[in-house]
Amino acid sequence: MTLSIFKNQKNAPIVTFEGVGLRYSEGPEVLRDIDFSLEPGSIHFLTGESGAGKTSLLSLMYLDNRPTRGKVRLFGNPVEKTERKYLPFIRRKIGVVFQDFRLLNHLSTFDNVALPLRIAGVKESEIRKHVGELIKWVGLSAQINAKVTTLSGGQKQRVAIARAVINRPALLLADEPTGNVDDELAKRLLHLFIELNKLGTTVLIATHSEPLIHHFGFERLHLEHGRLTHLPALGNSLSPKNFKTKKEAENV
Amino acid sequence: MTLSIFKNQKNAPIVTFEGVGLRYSEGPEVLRDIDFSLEPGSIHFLTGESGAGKTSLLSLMYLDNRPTRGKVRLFGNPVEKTERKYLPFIRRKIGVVFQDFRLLNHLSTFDNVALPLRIAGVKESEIRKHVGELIKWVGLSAQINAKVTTLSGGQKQRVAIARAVINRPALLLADEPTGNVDDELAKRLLHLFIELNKLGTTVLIATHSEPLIHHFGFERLHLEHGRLTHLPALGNSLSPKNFKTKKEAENV
Amino acid sequence: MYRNKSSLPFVYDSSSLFLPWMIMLMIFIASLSAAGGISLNNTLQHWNRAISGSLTIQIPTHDKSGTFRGENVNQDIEKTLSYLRGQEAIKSAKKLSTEQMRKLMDPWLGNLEDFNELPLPELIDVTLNKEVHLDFDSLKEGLLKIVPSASLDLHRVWLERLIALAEGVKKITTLVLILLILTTSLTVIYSTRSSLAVHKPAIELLHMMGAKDSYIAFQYALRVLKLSLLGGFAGLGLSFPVILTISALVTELKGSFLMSAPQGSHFWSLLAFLPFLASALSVGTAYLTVHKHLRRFI
Amino acid sequence: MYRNKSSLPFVYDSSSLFLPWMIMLMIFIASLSAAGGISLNNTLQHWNRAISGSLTIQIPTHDKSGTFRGENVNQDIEKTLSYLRGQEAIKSAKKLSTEQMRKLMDPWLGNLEDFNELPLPELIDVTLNKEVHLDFDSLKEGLLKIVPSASLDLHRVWLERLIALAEGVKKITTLVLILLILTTSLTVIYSTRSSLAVHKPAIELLHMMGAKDSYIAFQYALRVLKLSLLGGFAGLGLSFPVILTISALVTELKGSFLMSAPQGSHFWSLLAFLPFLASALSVGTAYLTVHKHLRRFI
Ligand SMILES: Nc1ncnc2c1ncn2[C@@H]1O[C@H](COP(=O)(O)OP(=O)(O)OP(=O)(O)O)[C@@H](O)[C@H]1O
Ligand SMILES: Nc1ncnc2c1ncn2[C@@H]1O[C@H](COP(=O)(O)OP(=O)(O)OP(=O)(O)O)[C@@H](O)[C@H]1O
Ligand SMILES: [Mg+2]
Ligand SMILES: [Mg+2]
Repeated sequence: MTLSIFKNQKNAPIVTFEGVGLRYSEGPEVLRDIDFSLEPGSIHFLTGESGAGKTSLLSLMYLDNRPTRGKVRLFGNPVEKTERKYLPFIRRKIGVVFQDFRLLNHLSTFDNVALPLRIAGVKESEIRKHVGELIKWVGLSAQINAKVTTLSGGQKQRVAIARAVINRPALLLADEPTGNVDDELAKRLLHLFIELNKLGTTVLIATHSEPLIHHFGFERLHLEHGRLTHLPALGNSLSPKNFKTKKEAENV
Repeated sequence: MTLSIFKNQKNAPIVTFEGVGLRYSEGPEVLRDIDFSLEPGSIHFLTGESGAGKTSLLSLMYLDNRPTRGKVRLFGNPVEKTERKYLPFIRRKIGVVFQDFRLLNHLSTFDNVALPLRIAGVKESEIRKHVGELIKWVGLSAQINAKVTTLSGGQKQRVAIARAVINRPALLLADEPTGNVDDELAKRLLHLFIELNKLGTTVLIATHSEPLIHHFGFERLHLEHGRLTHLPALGNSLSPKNFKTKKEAENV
Repeated sequence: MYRNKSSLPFVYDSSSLFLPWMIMLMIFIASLSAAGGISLNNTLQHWNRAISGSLTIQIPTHDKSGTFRGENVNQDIEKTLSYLRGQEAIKSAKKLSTEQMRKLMDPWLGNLEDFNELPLPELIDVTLNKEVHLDFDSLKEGLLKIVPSASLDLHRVWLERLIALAEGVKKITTLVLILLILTTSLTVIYSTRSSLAVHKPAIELLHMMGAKDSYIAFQYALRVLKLSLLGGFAGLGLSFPVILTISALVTELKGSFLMSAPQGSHFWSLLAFLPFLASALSVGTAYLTVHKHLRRFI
Repeated sequence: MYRNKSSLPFVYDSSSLFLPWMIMLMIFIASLSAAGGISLNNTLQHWNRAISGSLTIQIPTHDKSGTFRGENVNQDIEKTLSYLRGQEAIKSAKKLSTEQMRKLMDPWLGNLEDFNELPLPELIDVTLNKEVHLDFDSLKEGLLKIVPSASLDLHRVWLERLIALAEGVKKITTLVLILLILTTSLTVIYSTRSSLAVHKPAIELLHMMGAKDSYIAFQYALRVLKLSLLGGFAGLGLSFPVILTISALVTELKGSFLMSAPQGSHFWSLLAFLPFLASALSVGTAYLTVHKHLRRFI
């Protein structure tokens, strides 16, 4: 459903930043002169030390902040020119794993994961099918009806991941999605993103985990004091090209 | 101040668990037959996969939960027999880094770190001195007066760490204290714990980070489905014995 | 589009707990005030009718020593009537029959069995011409020149004072009602705002997942609707027995004191309408407050 | 020990916003009720004194045709007095002087200039023996056998009814006051509880860092103190002009209608005391609520 809109503009970049800067009310610019674009179907890591601006950069893409200068385009639309009433529809095409999870504490695992579908008005019967399956995939079947406050740190993180991918977003932004799980589980979860990427989703993953960066070796956007550099892939077992080729093969 | 109380009982174990089990209201036991003790001045990692019960085990030590069976002793006192009015004084000897930080969002970095001292009634002039120094150590001087809601994920984690160590606790419990920072910073932060350990603090660090476990190679308490095993140190650069020897040398 | 399971954690709201109490109190006081106000208003109408547009003149039937004045009385009445009919400000004037007098004095003297035993003065009822201003003092002076024994308007003085008191009470009742409405609105606004502040993280999250403003505002409005209807009917239920009791007491006095209790289906349906009015006020306020607040988000 | 920077984020509390409004309303209504209640109470005392323990008997001075009855009157008075003095239920009985009569009738007939011109009956004032029950009907029967022209107790009937109404109003005022106190307490309890729920994470944190219950309860109590004093004095300020206005109106009526306005330093200091009373109530309630709640934590 969301993908159909996306396919119409298949060839345009999903995200474009042109000379973007961001400063919070008082204080210095935390992002400076950011220029880049994400091609449809690409998958990247976003790296940089603590406080470099990774979350800030992602927040410009999930529309939690507006740039203080420069231009941001999402799916070809310049964000600052889009009328407020159309924003919900753009937002529904973006899946986000927040660094601090942001689960709704009064709801169960199931209801948290189902939230994006309910907001988008999907039928309850379909919701039940898809949500159950995904929760099983992230290993939380036993906790499906538990309130999220009773979950462990790693379990919450997995709920956050499941919620971000449940409606097959056209753009997936994951902020430190594996900080609370061990490397094995982290790899399993990233494979979920790769699956989605194969179906056409553009993926950007902010992470500190060197084992993961080395293992997957996607191309990297690297932030240093608010400035962006584009680093090539690190030595790895799965080259990003593999995914692109697979995906492109499927799209044909 | 807190250390003086601790020193009186130098030879008794700081923490003792005897046949401890924990179950949350409904549901199965998440901890079973836990037997162990932490000697004064020891330093351990606590490992186990997501949902194994690490946070639950720590929560019994920082008195957020009571065991459903078995006995827990802190500083030699059986917890279940201690009168409620004495608990605050036991709690003030324990420093905790929570997995989800639990900072007070309406306060600044400084006020969050100063909180344990203020609760204990330390003079404001002393607070200013110590807190500023520690905040500098964790690299947050620039954010000292910022509200913690404006901090990045890794910055929040560092505030949580600073708050846990500010009053030189006799027992330090850290739950995934480096999930949001890169390995370099993580090592630097763990050195803070090691410094404290040298001064006599007993330390227990729950973590998923294999690079850290390998690098420091402390002895490990390992949880699997709620049961505890004691694993020997992994190959490492700093053996736990080193610290014990150093500390003991200083204490003499 | 709107699920029965709210995506906002209202459980932790103060508003869920105090709004019904607040509205209950409001409706209780409002319905008592309404009952009192209507009753007072009716009473005032009676009283005003009793003094405005009319005037009473007494001609004593006995002189100061208590001797019956006989034919002098009728002469004085004739003189008075012809004087009055010459005045522009006076529409008509006529002597009251014994029966009329009894009726008029009833409220002030009780159901006097031996009415005739009191040698009361003869009374002349004067209807004023409302279009012409009456100079009461010069009228009195003129009359006394002709009929020195006449006296004007015994009860007018204190009835006027009583009316002033009642008007004061009425104004205060209105003030209290206005205050109540203001307080309710402000309460709803503030509690909605603070609820929005408490739930800011949840609301931001819903927003970032593509929820429309109306989705969130609707959840608030629904919540406030339930709470205020609950409180409104509780308050109404509480006020009914009180109003019925006081009505019974007032009705007792009705005949003898010109008071009237509120009654009739008209009145009761006005009362039953109050909770809905309060709810509509609350819900509208909540909905608009949420919408206004959300517009600040991008 | 207690820093001026609260470690609890009260900013996000509904209670901070609505508590002052609530207390303001409470105090406004409470002080109006207090003024009204005191005034009513005084008035009732006057009225009750006017009917209880005493009884009035009339002996007409003129017969039905208006002729003065002369010596018959004095005979009737003597007969009546001796009859009454023989009754166990009656303590004393004496004829009223003209001056006393004028005083007694004043409130009901206004400041009648030509009092003597009304050939009113003679009045006998009877003081009842409170320890013995009076059988009013048999007393009347017995008296009428001896003095057929006597009549008993003219205004007692409607004065009793007026008293019943006033008593009803008084009861309702008391009810409203009790409701207000209950509502305030419940409001404070509930808002404190919900505030504790909202701040549960922060409170648990403070606890785990070794804060004592009193540290947290004190912060709440302080907060509630400030808020309720603010609201209380606002409400008091609002009620003062209203009370003064209505007092002036009542005082006007005092002479002629046996009413009395509340006044004196006693009354005003009672009013000034209300906000402190409400604050003490709120603060105590908040402190205890927090303590009771915290005892559930380990
Ligand atoms: N709302 C805000 N107001 C003011 N400053 C902010 C705000 N959010 C972030 N900052 C500042 O912007 C800088 C970048 O923050 P950001 O969260 O983007 O870092 P990050 O790269 O995600 O770090 P981490 O890896 O620790 O999560 C930090 O110095 C932070 O203090
Ligand atoms: N308050 C609670 N009520 C019910 N169940 C709980 C509660 N807290 C934790 N659990 C359950 O207990 C189990 C252990 O949780 P715990 O938080 O101790 O795991 P953990 O080892 O810390 O995991 P992680 O590494 O993911 O943080 C989990 O299955 C979790 O769902
Ligand atoms: Mg971040
Ligand atoms: Mg955990």
